[in-house]
Parts: sequence; C-alpha cells; structure tokens
Amino acid sequence: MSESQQAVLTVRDLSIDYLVAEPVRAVQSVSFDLFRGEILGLAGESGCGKTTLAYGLNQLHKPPAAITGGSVIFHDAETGRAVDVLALAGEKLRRFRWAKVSMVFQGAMNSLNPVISIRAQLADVFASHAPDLSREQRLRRSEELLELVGVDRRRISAFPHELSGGMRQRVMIAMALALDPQLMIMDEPTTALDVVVQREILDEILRLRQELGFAVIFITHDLPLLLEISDRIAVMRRGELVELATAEDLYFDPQHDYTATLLSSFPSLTGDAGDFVRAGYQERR
Amino acid sequence: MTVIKEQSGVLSVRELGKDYRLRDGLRVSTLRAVQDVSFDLNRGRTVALVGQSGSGKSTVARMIAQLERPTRGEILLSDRPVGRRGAALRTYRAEVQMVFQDPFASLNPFHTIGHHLERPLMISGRVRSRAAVRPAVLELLERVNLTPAETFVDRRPHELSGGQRQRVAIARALAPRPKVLIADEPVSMLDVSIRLGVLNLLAKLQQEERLAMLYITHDLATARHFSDEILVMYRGEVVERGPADEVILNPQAEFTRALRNASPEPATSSRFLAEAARRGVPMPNHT
Amino acid sequence: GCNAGSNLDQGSSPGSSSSPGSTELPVITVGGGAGPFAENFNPFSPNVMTLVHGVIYEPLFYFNQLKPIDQAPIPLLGTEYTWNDDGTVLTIKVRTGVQWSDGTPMTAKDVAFTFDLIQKTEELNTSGHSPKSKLIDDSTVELTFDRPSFAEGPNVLGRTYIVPEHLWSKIKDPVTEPNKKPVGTGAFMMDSFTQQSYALTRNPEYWQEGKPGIGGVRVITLSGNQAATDKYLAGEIDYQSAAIPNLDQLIKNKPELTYLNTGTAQAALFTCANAELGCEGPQTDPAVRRALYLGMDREQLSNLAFYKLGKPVSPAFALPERDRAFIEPSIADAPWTADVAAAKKALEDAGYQLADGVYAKDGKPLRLSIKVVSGWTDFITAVDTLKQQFAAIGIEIVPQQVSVNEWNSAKSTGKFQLVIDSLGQGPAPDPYYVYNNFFSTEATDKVGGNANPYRNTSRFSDPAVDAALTRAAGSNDIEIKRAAYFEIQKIISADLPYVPLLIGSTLTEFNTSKVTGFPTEDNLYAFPAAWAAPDNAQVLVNLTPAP
Amino acid sequence: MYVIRKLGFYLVAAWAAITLNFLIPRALPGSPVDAMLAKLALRGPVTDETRTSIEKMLGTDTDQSLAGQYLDYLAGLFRGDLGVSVTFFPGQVSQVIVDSLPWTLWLVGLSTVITFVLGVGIGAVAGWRRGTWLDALIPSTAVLQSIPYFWLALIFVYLFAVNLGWFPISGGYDVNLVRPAWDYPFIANATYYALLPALTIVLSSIGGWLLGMRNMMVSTLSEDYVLTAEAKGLSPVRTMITYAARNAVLPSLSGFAISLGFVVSGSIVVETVFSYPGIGFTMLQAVQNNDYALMQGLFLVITLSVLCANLLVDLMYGFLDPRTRAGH
Amino acid sequence: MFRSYLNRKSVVGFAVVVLIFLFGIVGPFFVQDPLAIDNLGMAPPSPQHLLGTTQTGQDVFAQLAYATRGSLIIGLLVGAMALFLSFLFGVLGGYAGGWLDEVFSLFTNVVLILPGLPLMIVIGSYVQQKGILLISLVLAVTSWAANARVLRAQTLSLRNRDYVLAARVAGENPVRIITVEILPNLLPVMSSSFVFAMIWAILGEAGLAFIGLGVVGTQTWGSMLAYAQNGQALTLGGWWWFGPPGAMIALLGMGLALINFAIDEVINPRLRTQHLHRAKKLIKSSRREVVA
Ligand SMILES: Nc1ncnc2c1ncn2[C@@H]1O[C@H](COP(=O)(O)OP(=O)(O)OP(=O)(O)O)[C@@H](O)[C@H]1O
Ligand SMILES: Nc1ncnc2c1ncn2[C@@H]1O[C@H](COP(=O)(O)OP(=O)(O)OP(=O)(O)O)[C@@H](O)[C@H]1O
Ligand SMILES: [Mg+2]
Ligand SMILES: [Mg+2]
Ligand code: NI
Repeated sequence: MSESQQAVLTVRDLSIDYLVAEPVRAVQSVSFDLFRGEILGLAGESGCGKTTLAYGLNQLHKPPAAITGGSVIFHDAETGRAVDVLALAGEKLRRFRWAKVSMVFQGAMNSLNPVISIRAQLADVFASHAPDLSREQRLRRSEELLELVGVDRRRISAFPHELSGGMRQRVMIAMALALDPQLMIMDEPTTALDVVVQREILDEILRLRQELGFAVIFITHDLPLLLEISDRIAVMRRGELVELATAEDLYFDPQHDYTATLLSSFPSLTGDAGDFVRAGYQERR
Repeated sequence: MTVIKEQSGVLSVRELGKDYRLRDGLRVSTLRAVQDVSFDLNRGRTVALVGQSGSGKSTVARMIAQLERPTRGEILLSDRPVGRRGAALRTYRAEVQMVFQDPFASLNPFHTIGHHLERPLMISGRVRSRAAVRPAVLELLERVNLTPAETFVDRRPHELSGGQRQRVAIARALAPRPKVLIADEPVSMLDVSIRLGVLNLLAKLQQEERLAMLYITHDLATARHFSDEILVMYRGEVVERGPADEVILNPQAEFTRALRNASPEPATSSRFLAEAARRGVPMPNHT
Repeated sequence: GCNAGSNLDQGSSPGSSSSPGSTELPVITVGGGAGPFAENFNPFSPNVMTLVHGVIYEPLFYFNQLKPIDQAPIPLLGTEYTWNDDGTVLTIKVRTGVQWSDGTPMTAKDVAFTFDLIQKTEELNTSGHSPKSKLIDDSTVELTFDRPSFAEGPNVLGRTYIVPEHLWSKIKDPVTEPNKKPVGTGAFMMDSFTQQSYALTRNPEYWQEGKPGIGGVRVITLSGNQAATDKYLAGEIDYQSAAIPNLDQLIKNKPELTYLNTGTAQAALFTCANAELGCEGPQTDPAVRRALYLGMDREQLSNLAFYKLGKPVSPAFALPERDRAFIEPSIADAPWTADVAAAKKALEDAGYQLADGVYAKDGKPLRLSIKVVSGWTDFITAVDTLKQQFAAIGIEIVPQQVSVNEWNSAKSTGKFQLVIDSLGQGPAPDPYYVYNNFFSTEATDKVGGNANPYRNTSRFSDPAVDAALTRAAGSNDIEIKRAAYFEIQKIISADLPYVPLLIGSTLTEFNTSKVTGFPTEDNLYAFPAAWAAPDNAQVLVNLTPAP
Repeated sequence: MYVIRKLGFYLVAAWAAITLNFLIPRALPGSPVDAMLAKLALRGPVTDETRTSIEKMLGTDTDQSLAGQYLDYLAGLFRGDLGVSVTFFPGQVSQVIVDSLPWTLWLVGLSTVITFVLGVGIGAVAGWRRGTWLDALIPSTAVLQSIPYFWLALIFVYLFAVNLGWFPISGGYDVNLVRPAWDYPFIANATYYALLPALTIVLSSIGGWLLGMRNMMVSTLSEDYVLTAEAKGLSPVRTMITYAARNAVLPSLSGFAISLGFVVSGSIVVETVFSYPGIGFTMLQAVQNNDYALMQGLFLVITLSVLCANLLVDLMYGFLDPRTRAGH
Repeated sequence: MFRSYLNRKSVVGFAVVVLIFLFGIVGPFFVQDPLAIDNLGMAPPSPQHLLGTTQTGQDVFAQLAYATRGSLIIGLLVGAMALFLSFLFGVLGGYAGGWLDEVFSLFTNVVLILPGLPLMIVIGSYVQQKGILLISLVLAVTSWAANARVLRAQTLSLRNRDYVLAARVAGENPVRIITVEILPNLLPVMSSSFVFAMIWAILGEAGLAFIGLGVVGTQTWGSMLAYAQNGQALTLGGWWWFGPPGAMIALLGMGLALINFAIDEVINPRLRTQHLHRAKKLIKSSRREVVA
C-alpha cells in the first residue's frame, strides 16, 4: 500500500482517561491515519490501552472513561464527506455505528447474546439500519453472509452455545460484514481460539478484505501474527503510540527499543533459541 | 513409534487413560479425554506436551498431580505404583509438584506470599521448627529472583504483577524439593514481554535441581527450545513423539504439520524472505 | 361454594330482596366472629353457625342468665312444664298453632322426636343421661330420666332445639349433616349463604304476633378485634360482642353507638389446692390463698387489664348482682382494693417470716408460678399486674405463658400451682352449676389423672359440699337450695381453692340508628351477647325499626 | 431430558413435602379434641361425656401402626381426602381449601405478578441508568423491604380505610352489595376490596425484585454482547430490552418461583389484617383452633402450589434460556 | 481489605446497626422496669416516659430496650444457626462432591421449595414451650436453604480454583483447605447471608408474634407489636406504642441492607456506583474544558 492512498480514518491527538480516584491516562495523544483497505495491526502488552483506543474510535467507551482531547475524523467514501466521529451523538451516532465501522470482539461466546438465535441477531442489524428490507430479504442476506464466512446456512437458527468457538467467531465476522462497512475493528478476535482454528479465521479475514476492500484495525499482542497479516503495525506502550511502520520496516528495522523487546519475546519456531537461555545450559551439559 | 528409554524414569506413565461421564438428562455418554498415554520423566530432562486445545493435556497433568483419578493405566514413581492416600500420598506430594496456568487464580487472595510458601515447607517436613520457616521462605523467594525477599513475604498476591506471581507459584512448587515438576502452560497467561523471563527461570531451576519436568504448552516454539522431547497430543492420544527439534523441524503426523503451519513464523514467511532479498539484508535475528 | 346467581339480574341487596313485603323493614348486620364460615346449620353440631340456636330452631323455654333463679323462664315452644317429686319425670305442654317454615304444623310429635333422636344417637347424647320421651297427646310430651335431674332441666328445656320430624327422620347421620336448608320455627329463615356472610330473613309466619320487627339479619366475618372495632365505629355493624378497649372514649361523639357490659364469668386464680390429691406448692396452704385474696388490688386489675370494666366478685362464687338473695349474708364481696396489712397478717399468723422482701416458711420462700395462655392479653396483663401487687405482700410470682394445649393439660393433670382462668356459668341462672362443676368431688381427679380441664381443676373436695350439692340437685324447692348454697359458700369462701379476681366484662355493642329495642341496663330481658345462643334470638325478636 | 430430570426432582420434592406433612403432627404433641372443647367451653360447661363424644365424632381414636397410617394417608391424598376440619366441622378440609384458594390466588397471584413486573421493570431501568438519580431508589427499597408486612398493613388500614375512607376496612367484597359470581359487579367490587391489601404486598415485596434486577442488569451491562449490540447501532431501547434485560431477568425468574412460597407466607399476615378470605386467613383459623387436619391440608396445598409454580417457571425457563434446553 | 470499599451508604448502615445494638445491649441497664405497671395508662411521650406508656402504664421506651435485646438475640441466633446449616449443606456438600453433594443439594432444593412461614406456623403451633431458642430454631430451619445454594455454587467454583488445587498438590488436608483456603473467600457471601437470615428472622418472629405464635417470656419487637395491636393502640391514638417497634425493625432492616450493599459491592465490584457519580461530574467538567 502506498502513502498516496486515501485515509478512511484520521486520528489526531486522541487522549482517553479513566476518571477514577487516581485517573488512568489510558490513551495519550495518539495520532495516526488509516488508509482504505489497509490492515493496521495494533500491538502492545496487556493494559497499554489498545482496547480503550478502539472503543474511543467508535465512542463506545463508558464512564468513567472520557475522551479528554483530540479528534477522530471518518472519511466516508460513499458520501465523500468527512465525519467528526466524536461530535456524533444520539440517532446520528447510532446510524454511524456498524454501518461505517463495525467491530469484532475478543470472546465470541460473549459477543453473541446467548438467549436469542443467530438469525435474530443478524436480523437485528438490518432492522436497525435497513428497515426497508423485507423479512425474506433479511433472511436471504443473513444466509448469504454466513455462507460468505464459511458457515453452513442451515445453522442460522442455531443458538450461540450450539456452535463451536470458531464458528461463533465467524458468525461475528459475518455480522460485522452485514452493512458493508468501510472499517472493521477487531479486538483480539482469535485469542480464545486454538492455533489451527485461528489460522482458518485469519485466512478468512484476509480473503474477505481482498474481496470487499474494507480497512481493518487488528488488535493483538501476538506480534508474529501481526507481522504476517498486517500492512502496517502500530506499537503501543503505556497509552502512547511508540512506533508506527509497515510490517517490513518494523521487522527489519525496529526504531523503538520496546518494539525490539517485543520482537525478541517470541523465540523462532525453526530458528535458534535467541534470548531463551536454556541453550546455554544445554551447551554446558 | 518407539518409546525412548535412555535411563530409568523418575516418574513413568503407563497407558494412562481418562474417561469423563457426561450426563445429558438421563442419557450418559463417555468422553474419552485421554487414551493410552505413556511416557517417562527423567532427572534433568524436560518433556513437552503440545496439542490443540481440548486434546487432554491438562487432564494428563491433573492425573499425575493426583487431582484426578485415572480411569486406566498407572503412574509409577521410581518404578513403584504411586500411593493414593495417607502417608504414601504425602510422600508423593513432596516428590511431584505442579505449577498452574493462571498466576492470578493460583494464589489465594487472602493469604500473604509468606503463607503460600510456609505451608508446603511445613507439610513436606522440610522445615521442622517455626523459627526455621522464615529463612527458608526468604531463600525460596531469592531462588526465584524475587529480591529483596523481605519486601515480598508480607505482601498479598494482588500487590504483585503477573510475572511476580508466577514466580511465587514456582517457588511454592519447589518448596518441598520435588523430583518432578509439572508445568501446565505456565506462561500463557503472562504478558508477552515477561514470558521469556519466567521460562528462563524455570529452565534454570530445572537444570540446577535436576528436575524431571513435564512442560505443557500449545506454543510450538517454546516447546522446541525448552524441552528435550516433545509429545504431540490430538484428541486424547499421542500422535507423535520424539526429540524436540526433530518433531518440530521434521513433523511426521498430519496434525503436527497442521499445527506447525498454523503457527505464525515471520522468519520463514515468503513475504519477509522476499523483502530481505529486496533490501539485500539478511533476515534479522530478533529471537 | 358459589351458590348465587349473577349480580346483574338481581337487585342490589341480596339480604332483603328475596322476601317480598319485608323490604321496608331494616336489615341489621351482626358481627359473627372470625370466618370464613362453614355452611353448617345443624343445631346438634358443636360447630353450628351463630344465629341458628334460638333464631332458626327454638327451644321450649328461654332462661335468662341475668335474672335470679326464682324467676320463671319465658315460654317458647313449650307453654308450661312440671316435674314429678323426685325429679325423674318432666311433663311439658307444647305450644299449638306453630308452623315450621315450610308450612307444616309443629306438634308435640316433633318435640318427642327431637328428644328421641338425641337419646338414641350416641354423639348427641353428650351427658349420657338424656331423657326418654313419650308422646302423651298432641300437645303434651313426657320426658323420663334415669336419675333425679332437676339440674338437667334448663339444658333440656332451654338448650334443646326442636327439629321437624318430617325432615329429620330422613336424615341419615344427624351428627355430620350440614343441614344447608334449615327448616325451623324461629323468627328468621335462611336466605343465602356465602363464606363471608350469610343472611337470614324474617319469618312472616312467626308464631309471635307482629314479630320480628326487622326484615332480616346479615352475619359477617371479622378477623379480630381490630376489624370489629373499625367496622363498628364506621357504622357498618349494628350488633356484636367484641372486646373493644376504651369504648367510652371511642364512641364519645357517636350517640347512636351504645354498649352493655354484662359479664358473668368470674375470673380467678385457680389453685391446685388439695394436697391430699397430690397438689404441691405453697398454694396448698389456705393461709397463702387468703393472703392472695386479700393482697390483690382489684381496682387496679380492672383498670389495667380489663379496661375498667371489671365488676366486684363474691368469694361465694354466686353473682353478686343476680344472686344477692342466694349469697350467705355474712360473706362480703371480695375487697375492691388491696389490704396489704391484712394479707401480711394472714401469712404471719400462719408462721411465715419475711426475708429479703419475700415471706418464707421452713426456709422455703413463697414463690408461685401462674400459668397463663399466651396471646390472652387481658389475662397476661392481669398476671403482670398481680406480680407487682403480690410483691408488696411478700409473695413472688413467676408468670408462665403457655399454649392453650399446655394450659389445658396442666389443668387436666393438676400439675400447676396457679392458673388464671374464669369460672363459667351454667345453662340457667343458678349457682348450682358453678358449684357442681368446680367444687364437687365428682368433677375432679387426683393429680396426674385425667380430669376435665374445664371443671374442678383445683382438686377441691369436701364431703359437706358434696352432700349439699346432692340436696340442691334433688329438690326443686328454692329454700332447700338456698340453705344448701349457704353451706357451700361458707366452706369455699373460707378455703378459697379459687381466688376470685373480679367479674370479667362481656361487652356488647349496638348501633341504634336503624333499630331499637336492644337490652339496656334497666331492661335486661335477655343476656345480650351476640354470640350467646339462644339469648341473641330474644334480642333479635324484640328489635323494632328506629323511629 | 431436561424436562424429565426436572420432573423427577419435583416428584421427590412433592414426596418429601407430603411425608413431612404426615410426620410433623405425629412427631409433636397436641390434640384437636381439646381445642374443640376449649371452643365449646366458652359457651357453657363441658362435661366429660362431651369429650368422649367429640373424640368419637372426630375419629381420633386410632391404634394403627405408623406405616399403616402413612399408607392410609397416601391413599386418602389420592382420593383427594384430606380429612375433616375441626374448625369447619363437619366440613372436609379439601372443600375448605377449594373455597379459600381462589381468593388467595386472586389477591396474592395478582399482586405478586404486579410486584414482579414493576420491580423487574424499574430495576431494569435503574440498572440501565446506573449512576443517575435512580440510584437513590435503592436505600428506600431497602427500608420498604424491612418493614413488617402487617405493621404497614395496619397503618394503611388506619390511614386509608378508617380515617380517609378511601378503601374498605376488611373483607373480600361487599357482602351487602354483591355475591360471588363471574360478572362485572362482583369482579369490580372484589378488585376494589383487593386494592389496599395488594398495595401493601406490592410495596413490601417490590424492593427485592428491584434490587436483584438492578444488580443483574449492571452485571449484564458489562457483558460483551451488550457492547456488541451498542456497537451494532441498535436503538438503546432495543439493547436494553432484548440484550440486557432479557438476560438479566433470568435469575430473577427462577427466584420468582421460589419467592412464591414466601409471598403466600406473607399473605397469611396480610389476609389476617384485612380479614381477607384466603388461604392465609384460613390457616390462621386452623392454628387458633388446633385444627391439625386443616393445617396439614393447607400446608400441603401451599407446598404443592409452590412446587407447581416452580415447575412452570422451570419449564418456562427452559424456553427462555436455550442453554438449558439441551444438554451439552 | 474491606476498608477501601466502605462508602457513605455502608457507613450509614453500620452506624444504624451499631446504634441499635448498643441500645439493645446497654439500654436495658438504664431504663425502668419494662413490666412495671402503672395506673397511668396510654400516656403520650413525656420526660418521665420518653416514648409514653402502654395501656397498662408500662414504659414503652423501657420495653423497646428489652425488645431490642430480645429481637437481636433472635436475629443473631438464627443468623448463626442458618449459617451453620447452610455451611454444612452448601460448603461441605459442594467441596466433597459425589453422592454426598447430590444428596445434600437435593435436600437443600426440597427445603428451599417448602414455604417458610407456613412451615413455621405449622411447627410453631405444635410446639408447647415457645422459648427464644426454639423459635430461633424454627426460623433457622426454614431459612438456611437459599443461602446453602448460594454457598454451594460459590464452593463449586472455588473448589476448582487453581489455588485450591495448588493447596491439594501441596498436600494440605481437606479440613485446612476448607477452613483456610476456601472459607475466607466465602466470607463476603456468608456475611451477606448472615445479614439476610437476621432480617428474615426478626421479620419472621414479628409475623409469628402477630398471629400469636411468637416467643413467650422474652420481649421482642414482635411481641411489643402484638400487644400494641391487641390493645388497639392505633385506634386509641397510641402511635408511640405501635410505631416504635415497627420502626425499629424497619431501621435495623435498612441498616443491615445498606451493609449488604457494601458486601455486594465487594463480591461484585461492578455494582459500585460511588466512582460513577464522581466520574460523571468530572467528565462534564472536562468536556467544558475541551469546549472552552
Ligand atoms: N473501567 C476502568 N477503570 C479504570 N481504569 C481502567 C478501566 N478500564 C481499563 N482501565 C485501565 O486502562 C488501561 C488500558 O486498558 P485497556 O483495556 O485499553 O488495555 P488493553 O491494551 O486492551 O489490554 P489487554 O491487552 O489486556 O486487553 C489499563 O491500564 C487499565 O487498567
Ligand atoms: N471435569 C471434566 N468433566 C468432563 N469433561 C472434561 C472435564 N475436564 C476436561 N474435560 C474434557 O476433556 C477434554 C480434555 O480436556 P483438557 O483440559 O485436558 O484439554 P487441554 O488439552 O488441557 O486443553 P487446553 O489447551 O484448552 O487447556 C476436553 O474435551 C474437555 O472438555
Ligand atoms: Mg483489550
Ligand atoms: Mg489445559
Ligand atoms: Ni486488601
């Protein structure tokens, strides 16, 4: 992806605080541009503010979290207009969500309402954003979506607990695709899954991005994973964005010490043990 | 498959199996969680148990730790069947210890770090007098690099970071001076940046004490570097076993291959190899 | 049971609507105790609804408890009766011209049938000595007893309700028959029943000319005194007997509300008095009982525990107002206020010595327990008051609240020191019944036995009293009775097996806005309590619309 | 399967209740005969023979073995024969219950449902709008919850019925105006009479629901699926109802069944204050008259109806919560 | 550890409860004889009689002090007994597992479904000497089951916590595991169930007393109310007699409920609202800054 590309999201100096007894500055002055169709990986250790940042982009944060500064501008490709996301409220905000920016969260079991069927949860999206659609149209569209993510369309009447973890996550992705959004935020969408399933889902996401051309913000702390799938990678630490570069630049030439530490935290599967000290002992033996 | 038997095992597992009875209303079905698993744990050696989630790894660990009774097969400690109650069980407990996955759950929030270490010291009889307890606790803390030890004894778990907690858990497992240590995904709940530190500590201790160790993980990379032998489990069965490098670098079983292919590995990915060529630099050695 | 049709096609008031011609006459509302009501109009059932005895089914005569013995009973279905000399044969003249409410004439045959039925049915023959009946002619019945039975007279004449032979001869089990469609000779007839209320309507063919003066009666359920008070003060009840405290104050501004206090129950501390029958404790000493008798401040008891409605009682256990002429003149009423000095003197004379404020003899302090039923608040308050009063005369009281069951069982077995209770009256205004029930040897048992808890629980036994009772029972002569009673009274007022407190109140409240003619202090033509049968029938029959 | 297992549990529970019901009176002393005597003694002297004849009448003279009695008792139950009531002699216990049960079902049933709906409704809103002025509701519901039922009821009667005259003082309907029938005048009148007792029931039991629902709601709100719903751009009302409240109400629902027992208990006191002709009031009569057969019968009926309510709610629960429907 | 969770609500709750306890413990030593009868009946509050007198001239304030003691004793007794029973059936069953757990939990569920007050009435009416212990026992027997269920659920989840497993691996014996490892973590739940049992007991006793089946021989708020009701205190305008016992029950209930909120918030931190109010204020003010 080249720099000349159009931005879909422009974030400037975004700061988010948790206003508790000792305020937590979870996101501090974060700025970045997200380009159309790009996969932006967001890495960083636990508690560095990744989720908080993601929620802030869609105004999903709840008290005591509060945006204390900055701006988020969404460049709508359909209307060509720039939307000040943080100024949206009420009905406008509601319409903006999911139609423009959809999200997939970490625990799929928890992201799906356990007591209503997949069909109803998919239909919800259309009912809220495309009320003109008839019942049959909704159903047909839902089935297509399931098919798209590789879930048998007959499972549409199932309840979440009747599906495996991988299937649930696929359903969530299908739901996220329902309104053809321009941006999809995925907050650790595969952490709860085992590697084999995780791989399937990642391949699916890459394929769909190819087909549909939406941009993705992909949050995880699994750096090797990000290196593989992202176009650019942002590294966060203690609420600040310490490095933002293409995957290649980051891999070959990390600018920040912390990035280097992160990279070295993953021993290579096929290479030698790196920082892992056992080798030394082995030698001695 | 050949059972590797270099020297007589400290702890041997023979054709271990575990069935769970699942009740669904009046119907009862049997879930074969573990089937016919055999291996030896030898002094100073580490065996890694890898596999998909739900493949029965933890069940094996729990059976060895005697938190669960095997349905089939037997566990031998120094070639003798293990005792399941009374004094025999107490002896066994002192020899075989376990480190759990979740450092946040494996320490009781109500007790001090000191308490967590005192108890196993006293129970195992390693420390006999009240007066000797505290020095022993401090020594343990120092062994796991929690220094200065005095500042940690009286803290409670919630005052420690995840890595520090896992160190306490390791110290607790080492307290009775066991011969065998079971580590069930000891670092998977920790932050990436501190995982290696904890693993390195474990490796160091294992070498120093010449522990027989069972390392359970689903991270192939650490399994490879951390262990001597790898067992791959799939649906309750061991589908492949062998020396660590061999299993990872030259996988035989289909499932092992799937596992390997699914693990992200930038160092071998075509994308980065191509980039390295384009840039005209060697592949960086981060790891 | 919903036995009623729709409310839509009927008039508004089911109580008065169904009986034409009586609509302009007022219907009064009577408070009928706690509900829900069980539909039981069988006059022989112990569980019969109120306003059946006397109101629907009538006895032969009415004995007014508030009048002295020598006053003749009011004739109802009977017109006159005569005893033979030894009291074994009773001949009754039956009123003619009376109709059952289904139109069939009532005759002596029905009377004879009723007595036959009782005599033949084991469960109804509660005394075991019911008379045999013989029809002499259409208006005469002769009853034969197996032993002298003057004292049985009032029961037979006043509390046996005559039922129609033509209906009851067909009834299989007169004990459990609910008799949902009662047919009697009384002033009122069954109208409608629900569990919350039932209505009786005026019997237009009633044999007493021009009576009853009201259109009907509605009986309603009330859960307790609170509801009874609230509803009465709201003018929703015309006639009821509920223990309402401070009634004077509550009805101060409501002239239409009046009440009568006609207590006859003599509250007393029952003592287990007779050591010979096994009673144990200080109360077996007559001196102690006398001290208790003298030491209580009855005025305070009346004020605090009985809402100032208590009346003086006589240690002779005849009613001072009614039976004045039958009380031995030398026996004064129980002192209304405490005589602490006299009480102490009685104890000291008997050899008790004061130590730490409590009298003691042979090292044993005078400590007495009083059993009282939990929940009976007036008695509980009385005991608390007594505890304080007796402390002043050096006697320590230990109140014990117990359940009715335990209380009954203590009285039955005699395992108690003191209980607080009342001596109930008999079927006729004759102290004989009290004496016979509470002072005769025949009515008691040794301690540990199984005596009737409602009779002689003090274990009092005196051959002279027994002999006097036999004399009184064997005669219809007032003077013989009087002499016998005097003799009994002298003995029991000296011995005091029951230490009299006072005469408890029986409050009956009236609302005179719709009807008048209720009994008054000056005209106690019947015992007025709304629950008292057949007395309440007399009240209802005598009511007239308010001007 | 779920249903069969539940049914099995209820059978065991019902058996236990029935057996308990059989054993309690036999394990403890007391005699209905003396109770009846005590009643009769108020009217006049009670002779020894009266006692015997009452014993005969009530048929209390048995010398059967306990097992034999138990079998008889079970057999009687299957025939619907609960024995004879002393209070309503010679009325059958079953008849007494049939007569009083509808009243309680009407008053308590209705007010329980109202309480539940109101409590859960307000609780849901309070949880949804946590941190607003609605939080101030919580301490006040705590007070309401701890006020003794009857104390509140008596004060209400004193204020609203006796002094202000807005409501009737007592009873189930105006006996002078209407008689029981399924028609408008009666139902309207009975409703009017039920208002004040219902109000006390609602007031004194709403707090628990409100609080429970609010707390569950707060917990549910931090579930990911609620966040997802919000991110999906669903309307707040829809999110609140289908996503948050729908899940949060489930524990309340099973509590609802259990609480039915407690509400019936509460009705004993409320019905007593209001002379309301239901089960509770009858129970009190039974107690005051040592009417063991009636007490047993009532207790059995209350227990069984609580069991039934539980069963119903359990089955409904299976319907509302798909997770319980199939084993997994 | 709990101190940090104390908020205004629970402070008020604690204060109320402590005051009531003090009144119950110390009060009886300072007041007049509660049974002392006086001819001055139904006197309104005055300096001699702080809360007036009853129908029989007994001092209401003195009675209230004794009744407070009585009711609190009942509450504590029932709380303790119910706690013991629920511990036995919930925690032991839950920890032991297997058939013992099956039997215990079936028993618990059955008891749970049996309606409490009717059972209390039935048992209470058969019992002869209704002393304070006995009534407490009856109340406890009918109130432990719900708590046992909660405790069992908690125990089941604690039983498989890693730290309990770790204690087993270390060789701790079951008694120590239950008392030292599990019990402390159950404390919040147990204290909340204790508090509930107390409220339930005091209300239950009042209800029983009202229908004439209450404690005999000891003054309680329930017995005071029953006497006031019998004396028709309300009708006669004696609010000072009828009001205080009921108000005390409500007050204690409120205090305990407020404490319970605090405990709830310890168990489930999401329920805390305190910081929310402050955060909302802060957010508002920070918005203004951003705007400005
Ligand atoms: N409700 C809250 N109140 C106070 N502080 C909070 C709250 N939620 C999160 N934080 C703090 O904000 C910071 C950022 O949290 P956030 O959840 O965004 O991290 P994250 O990068 O997503 O972590 P993870 O990888 O564990 O998901 C953390 O330090 C966290 O402790
Ligand atoms: N107590 C139990 N009752 C029933 N089934 C169980 C129980 N414990 C484990 N299982 C089942 O046994 C199988 C093996 O579980 P186990 O926890 O050993 O897997 P694992 O390899 O450790 O997985 P993970 O990587 O997710 O920890 C799984 O299918 C699991 O559902
Ligand atoms: Mg996160
Ligand atoms: Mg595992
Ligand atoms: Ni702490």
